[in-house]
This record gives sequence, C-alpha cells and structure tokens, in this order.
Amino acid sequence: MATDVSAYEEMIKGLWRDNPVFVQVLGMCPMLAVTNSAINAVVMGLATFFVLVTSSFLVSSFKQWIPKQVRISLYVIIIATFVTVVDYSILAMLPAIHKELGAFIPLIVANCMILGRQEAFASKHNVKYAVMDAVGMSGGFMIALLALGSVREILGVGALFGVDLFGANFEPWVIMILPPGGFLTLGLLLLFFNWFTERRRQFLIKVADADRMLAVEKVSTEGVKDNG
Amino acid sequence: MNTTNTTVQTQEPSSRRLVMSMAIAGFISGMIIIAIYMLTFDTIKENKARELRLAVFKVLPHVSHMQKLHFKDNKLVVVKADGMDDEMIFAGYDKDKKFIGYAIQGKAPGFQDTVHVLYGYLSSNSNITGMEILDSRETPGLGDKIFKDMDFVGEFINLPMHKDIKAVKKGTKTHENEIDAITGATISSKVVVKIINQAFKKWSPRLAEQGNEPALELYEAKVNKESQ
Amino acid sequence: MDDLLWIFISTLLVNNFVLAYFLGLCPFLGVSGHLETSFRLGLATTFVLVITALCAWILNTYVLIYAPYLRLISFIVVIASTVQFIEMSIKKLSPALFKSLGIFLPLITTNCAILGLAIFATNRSYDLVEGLVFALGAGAGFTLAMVLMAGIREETEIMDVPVLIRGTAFNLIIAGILSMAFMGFAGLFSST
Amino acid sequence: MKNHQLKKEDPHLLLQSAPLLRQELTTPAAMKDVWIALLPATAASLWFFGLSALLIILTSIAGAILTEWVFTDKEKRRFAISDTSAGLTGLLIALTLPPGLPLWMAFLGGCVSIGLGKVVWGGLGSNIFNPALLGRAFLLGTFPIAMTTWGAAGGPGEFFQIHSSNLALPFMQSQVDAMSAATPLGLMKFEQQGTALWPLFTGNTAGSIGETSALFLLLGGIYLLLRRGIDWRIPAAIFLTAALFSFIMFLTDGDKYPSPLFTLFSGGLLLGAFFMATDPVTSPLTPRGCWIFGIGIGFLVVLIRLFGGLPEGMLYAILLMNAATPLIDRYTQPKIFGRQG
Repeated sequence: MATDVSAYEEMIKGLWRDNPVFVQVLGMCPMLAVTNSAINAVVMGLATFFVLVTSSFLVSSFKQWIPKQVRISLYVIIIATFVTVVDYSILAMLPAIHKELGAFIPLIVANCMILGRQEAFASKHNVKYAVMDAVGMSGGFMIALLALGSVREILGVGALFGVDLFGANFEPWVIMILPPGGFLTLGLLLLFFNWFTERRRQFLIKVADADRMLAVEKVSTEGVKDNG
Repeated sequence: MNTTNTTVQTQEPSSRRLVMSMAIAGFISGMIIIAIYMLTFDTIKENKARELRLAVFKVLPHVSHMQKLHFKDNKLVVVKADGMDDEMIFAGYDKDKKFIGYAIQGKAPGFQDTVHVLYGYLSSNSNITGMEILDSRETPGLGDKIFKDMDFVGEFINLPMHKDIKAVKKGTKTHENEIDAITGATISSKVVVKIINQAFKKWSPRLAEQGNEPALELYEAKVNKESQ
Repeated sequence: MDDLLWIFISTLLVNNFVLAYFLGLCPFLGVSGHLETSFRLGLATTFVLVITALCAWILNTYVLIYAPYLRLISFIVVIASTVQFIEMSIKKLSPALFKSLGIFLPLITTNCAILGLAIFATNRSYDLVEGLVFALGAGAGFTLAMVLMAGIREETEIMDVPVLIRGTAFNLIIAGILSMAFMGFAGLFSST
Repeated sequence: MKNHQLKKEDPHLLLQSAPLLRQELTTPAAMKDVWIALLPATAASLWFFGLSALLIILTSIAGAILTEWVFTDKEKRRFAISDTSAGLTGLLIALTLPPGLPLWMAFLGGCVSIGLGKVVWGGLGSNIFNPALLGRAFLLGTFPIAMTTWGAAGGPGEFFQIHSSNLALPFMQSQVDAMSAATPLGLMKFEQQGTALWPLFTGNTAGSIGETSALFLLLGGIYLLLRRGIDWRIPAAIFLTAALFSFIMFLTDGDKYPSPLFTLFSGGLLLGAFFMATDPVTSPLTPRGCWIFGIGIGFLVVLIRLFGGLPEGMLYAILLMNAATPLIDRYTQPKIFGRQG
C-alpha cells in the first residue's frame, strides 16, 4: 500500500513540481523547435513518451548487468534504438507530420531529459518506480509541449489542432510560429510559472502564519480560561 | 583494462565483460532496428512514391504513368532505383503509354531556406503545364503564398516558355512571359521564377528530340490501377 | 562557388543554428554567463562540428548507403567517440590548448547541434566541401550567438532586473529578441 | 544626461568602476529636448498623413503609458509616468509605423515596446535594446502584411480622410485599403525604380508616418546636436559609412543600386540615426565605441537594403548593434591606470 502511494507520487512529481521543462529546464531544443502547432507538439510528446518509458524500463530491468564504465554508452544505444523505432513508425504512419518535424525526431536522442532520467533515476530504482517516473516526466514534458504548442498555434494561426477558432477575419500573429515567437512564448510561460509558484509560496507562508497566530490565540485564550 | 593495476581494480569488471555487454547491446539494438526497418519499409516506400506521383500528376495533366530519367553521358537513361538527384527528371505518359511531357525539379535559396520546385513541361509546344512547391520554409502568411495562393500557382498553368519568364508587380503584367508577383512577397515570387528559368536553361538542351523520347519501360500495375 | 558562400551566410545569419533552428540551446542558455568561456566553447564546438561533418560524409558515402537504418545510431556512436578521441589527442599534443578547450569537450557531446549538423547535412545531401562549409557556418553562427548572449548577460548581471524574471525566463526572452533581430537577415544574398 | 555627456567627452578624467555601471540620469529635462526635436517630424507626419497619423500616435503612446503604469510599483507610478520616457517611446514607435496600420496594432506596439523593451530589464536605464525598435520589430514580424502596406502621402486637403484599415477591430484583419502605395525603398528594391530627391527630402512619399521627411528630421537632429543631447559621433559614423558603402555599390551598377543621397534620405535612416541609435542607454559609452557602433549600423543597413530580402534594414541594423554594444563597451573601455595592458 505504502509503495503504491509513493510510486504514484513519483509519477505526479514530474507533472508539476519537478516538471522537466518549467522547473528543470531540460529538453529545450525539441520544446521550441516543434511547437509551432499543437498537433506537432502532441506527436513529439508521444514520441518522447515512448522512448523515455521503454528506455527506463530496459535500463531499470537490466541495471545489475550494466557495467558502470560503459553505462552511458549503453544508455545512448538503447535510446537511439528506440528513437529509430519511433522515427520509422512516424514516417510510415504519419508522413505529413514527419515532414514537418523533420530532423527533430532523430534529435530526441540528444534530449538531455531522457539520458538524465536513466542516469539519475532508472539505473537506481526498480522497474515499477522507473516506469512511473518516466511516465510522469514525459507527461510533464508533454504538458509543457502542449501548452506552448497551443498558445503558439492559437495566436499564430488562429486555430487549435487545425480547427479554425476565430473565423476568416482573424489576423494571425505570424511571429508566434517563427523562431522568435518560440523563445518569447516559452520565456513568458516560465515567467508565469515562476510568478505562480512565488504567489503560492507566499500564500502558504501566510496560511502558516495565520495558523500559528490562531494557535497562539487559542493557547492564550485557553490560558485565560484556565485562569478564570 | 590495465592488468598491472589489478589490486586497485579488483571491483571492476574485466574488459571482456565490458566488450561483451556492449556487443550484446549492439546486437539486440541492431536486431530491433532492422526489424522495424523491414516492417515499415514497404509503407514508407509507397508513401514516398505516392507523394512524388501526386506531385507529378498535378503538374502534368492527363498523365497515367511516369518514370525517372537520368542524364548521363549526354543522354537520358531510364532509372529504376530509388532516390533522386539533381541530374534526374520525370517523364510522364498517358494511358496508352504515349509520352506526354517532363516534370523537372529545381531549387534555389529563398527568403528563409532553399525552395524546391517541380514543374511540368511539354516539349511539343514549349509550355509549362503547372508548378508545385515541394519544399520551402518561406514566411507563413506571406512567402508561403507561393504555394497557397492559387492565383499565383495558376499563372504557371499553360505558361509559354519561349524566353525567360519574369515576375512583375501585380497588375502590371503585359507580356505573356510575365507573372504577377504576390504583393508583399516579391522575393519569394521571384525565387520561384528564377528556379524555373535556371532549370529550363539547364534541361532544355538535354531533353530528347520530339518523337524520340524514351519509351515507358517500367510498367507498374499499381500505378495503372490507381489512375483508372 | 556562389552556393558555398550562400551556405555559409545562410547558416551563420539567416538560419542561425541557435536562433532559428534551436540547436545547441543547452550551452546557449546554460553556459553563456561569461564572455571568455562562451567564446572558447564556441571555438571548441566549431572544431568538433567540422570534424563531425567529415565523419558524417564518410559514413554516408561508404557505410550508410548499404544500411540507411543505422544512420542515427552510427552518428551518435561516431560523434561520442570522435569527441573522446579529440580530447585525448589534444591532451597529448597541446596541453595548453587542452587547458583552454578540454573542459568543454565532454559538454559538446551532449550538444544537439552536433547531431543536428550531421542529420541536416545528410537530409540535404551535401557533398564533402558543402558539408564542411555548412559546419563552419554553423560553428561561427553558434559562436556569434553565444558571444552576443554572453555580452548581454554580463551587462545585465549588474542591473536591477527583477528577481522574478532572472534566470532561464530572462535568457529565453533575450534569445527571443536576438532571434527577432536576426530576422533582418532574411533573404540575404538570395535575391539576384 | 549631463553625467553621460561628461563621460563621453573625456573618458580619461572619469573614474570608472570595473564592470561599467550605467547610471544614466535621464531627467525630464533631457526628455523635453527630445520631444522638442521630434516636433517638426511629428508635425510633418500630420501634414502628410492627416488624422490617421494623429490617431496612430495617440494610441501607441496610450499603449506605452498604460503598460508602464500597470507594471510599475504603486509608489513609483507617478514618477515613472511623469518622466515622460514611456510617452516618448510610444511616439517614436508611432513614427515608424505605416499610416494605414490598424489602431489596435499600434496600441499593441506601444505595449510590447515598454513590456519587452523596458519592464523585463528592470526599468529605465537597464535595457540593452531600444524599446521603440523592439516594438516595431515585433510588429513587423507579427503582422508582416499590415506593416508593409503603405498609404500614399496626401496633403492638408485630405486631413480628415482616415484610412479605412485604421479602424479594424482588435485581432481582426483590416480591409484592403484603396489608398495603398509603394515606398521609395520598395520601388527601388523590387522595381529598380528611383524616386526624385525633392519629394524624398520634403517627405511627400509613401512610408512610415514620421520617417518620410528628411528635412524635418534633420531640423530636429540638428537641434539635438546643438543642445548636446546626443553624441554626434553616432549619426556621423552612420551617415559616412552608409553613404560610402552605397556609393561604392552605386559605382558598380548605377541601375540596380541607389545613389548615396537616396540611401540617406529614404526609409528610417535619418530617424534612426538621430533619435534611436543615439539613445544613451543602448549605445556604447566611449567615443571609440560610438564610432564602431555607428559604422556597424551604417554597414548593416546598406547590407540589408541592397542584398537582403527586406527593402528597409535600419530597424534591424540598430537592434543588432544594440546587441553588440556590451561587447563594444568591453573592448573599448579606457585602460585603468596602474594596470599592464
């Protein structure tokens, strides 16, 4: 029971508290390069999900047999294998999207988030935790991709997942689907994330303060009662 | 591994084990990659062929069959292999396997990146029958009108190619070899025109004399079925 | 000849690896705090890029035409071992150079610009010379972006940028502005 | 501002702390000089482009001031607005906009100028890039069509004629305006068609509302130079370099490339050289640095105009040199006494 709860926590933490993009600032390259539309973001998110979960599963299952000296090379081989699998699958199933994502699917290999998870987590934990962690991390990555992709597509094209939102007269913000728009949107999203975290922290401090005050008051009133 | 240092490295695995584990990983990963390659090979090949066929059919009307021609040793030879390079063009044939015209590729640097163009050419009357942008990264909403603006694309249908074509400001077209450029995307329009002029210059002396065109050698049942 | 110039200018300014293709963002956002370091990292990366272009060409011409499916994995392995090899040989041949570049070499292995270069050069079927010019342009562009970024960051270090903004968000916004300024180079030397 | 002047006049007399601190005291008085210097060009914009120009100027100033107000701490608000720098940024960006631009875009331009150009950097004096130009670069990248659709210059008779495209609803496209025309730079670039120098000099051509009139911009610029509000080296370096570079190209092919005078009087070169490149906060500190900065701008603007894809490059030339300013500062810093070097 206890293990279940913490395995669940391993998953949840990647989604928000340790979000690979917003908090750890990893995987910036695919993050910015493919998020000019929501559908590209989803495909990239799914591809990363597949690669991370399968690699984590393998690395964690075989961790006793992986010699320390060559572990990084082995991780890279494992990751590159699965990326090749994803690359060919997308090319076969979704040729149009493959054309748009282009070189950035093979570049999943160089996403430091994936290698980082193998080194920092999967190689040290058992299969269940490793997979849960991978699901959480890639889920968090997908959330970030989708957030960025949606904002950029809505403003830049006036559509979401290719569905027109504002009618033909909408003036698209072209810069949003160009490189500067990627940098600026992610910068502003991070800013918003920081601001939100800060607000929450201050709120929690306030709540804690209020609690303490209440406790103090309670003690003093109780003390008064006692005296009375 | 240095055998003289055995005292220090008692914990470390032997180099044989390292090599073995790398080899096993490499072998497994190779098997997986080859498996996915075999699995997707046909679909990917078919997708690519279909895409190319659709593009050729678009720029050369009434075509039912096509084959690749390679300019080698001063003459055009039919090639059956995959892949495409700058010295290759397509020949289109009608239902009765009679030669219709050529589809020729060209490329040049555009506003952002290289623009790839495919156009159809009838050697019988020196007409361009149509133009299709195969690949470009021109500005969305502006430069991308070279393939999204049907008025512009339409100007290349039945365009006489007796001398170099020229892009002029929209509305000032006076000669039959002139093209109305897209307002606000003059550079991109001129690039398309430039590519066609260059490719024309390169290929027109190479094309076979009329009536002497290479006969249809490949006969793919699939193509035939699709076109009927 | 014209084409080579265009490949160079285009990768240096118009399609800058960092500012337009988002390649090499990790060092660009992470290690660009100091000018001197950034410049050296830029040089080291350029060096590795050129070597990679050479390796990619050899692989493409002699190996991968028979086994295209091994492209990614062979690139990765070759890049990693090349960097290792360069590191060792520099250490032996020129300790001084190793002192200034050495610490960056492991960093470069994880730089997606290297793998990106190999893949882009393959996708565009560049020949050897084109590939080398492409690598030089990419490296110079990476160095240029790094140096500009580092200059700006050093300058803003002593200014009262709000605490909330400082950090990656701020770096991304600077990168966005730089990327916007580089839009001015669009179409350079293409229209004639 | 005075402090700054001193620094530029004689760097050897000044003790500078090792990492150069930029503490420009941009007082309302110095701001007032810039406002006065911009008056002739603003008046000319009203003369040529009528009510449209007025509306664009007002909305973009409103956008700039509103953004400044929203993002400033409550205690500092009054001071921040009363130094008029936000309003000035709003006016400067307005002068670089085409007369037919939808007003909501002008408003957005004002907001972005201040937000991206000033607020994120920590306020006045800390920014690296010229805020007004950032706003314009953003608008040009965001709405490339609206930003390159130019209205023809009219006269006082058409003062009350508003471009229909001005009144597009927020986030909506404008209807195509019948009064559109090509700028002299656009004509040169795409049609190899020159424009007579006299209209170019007075400003009776299509273009951004405050950029067309060389005469009135020169008047303002000379006023600023006389008041020593700006460093003369920057505009001088820009003019010399741009003229020289374009003269060389003109000699190689007079049909394809414009004359040096055309280069100087067209587009945003004058406005940029006098009012934007010279912004003390975003330009180098040392005299040598100013020369390098100006030469860089002059070179880049001609490079982009003649060999790039865009007809006008002043905006990008200044932004790029702004980005290089920290580097220029670093390598032109006067040597500190008692140190080898």
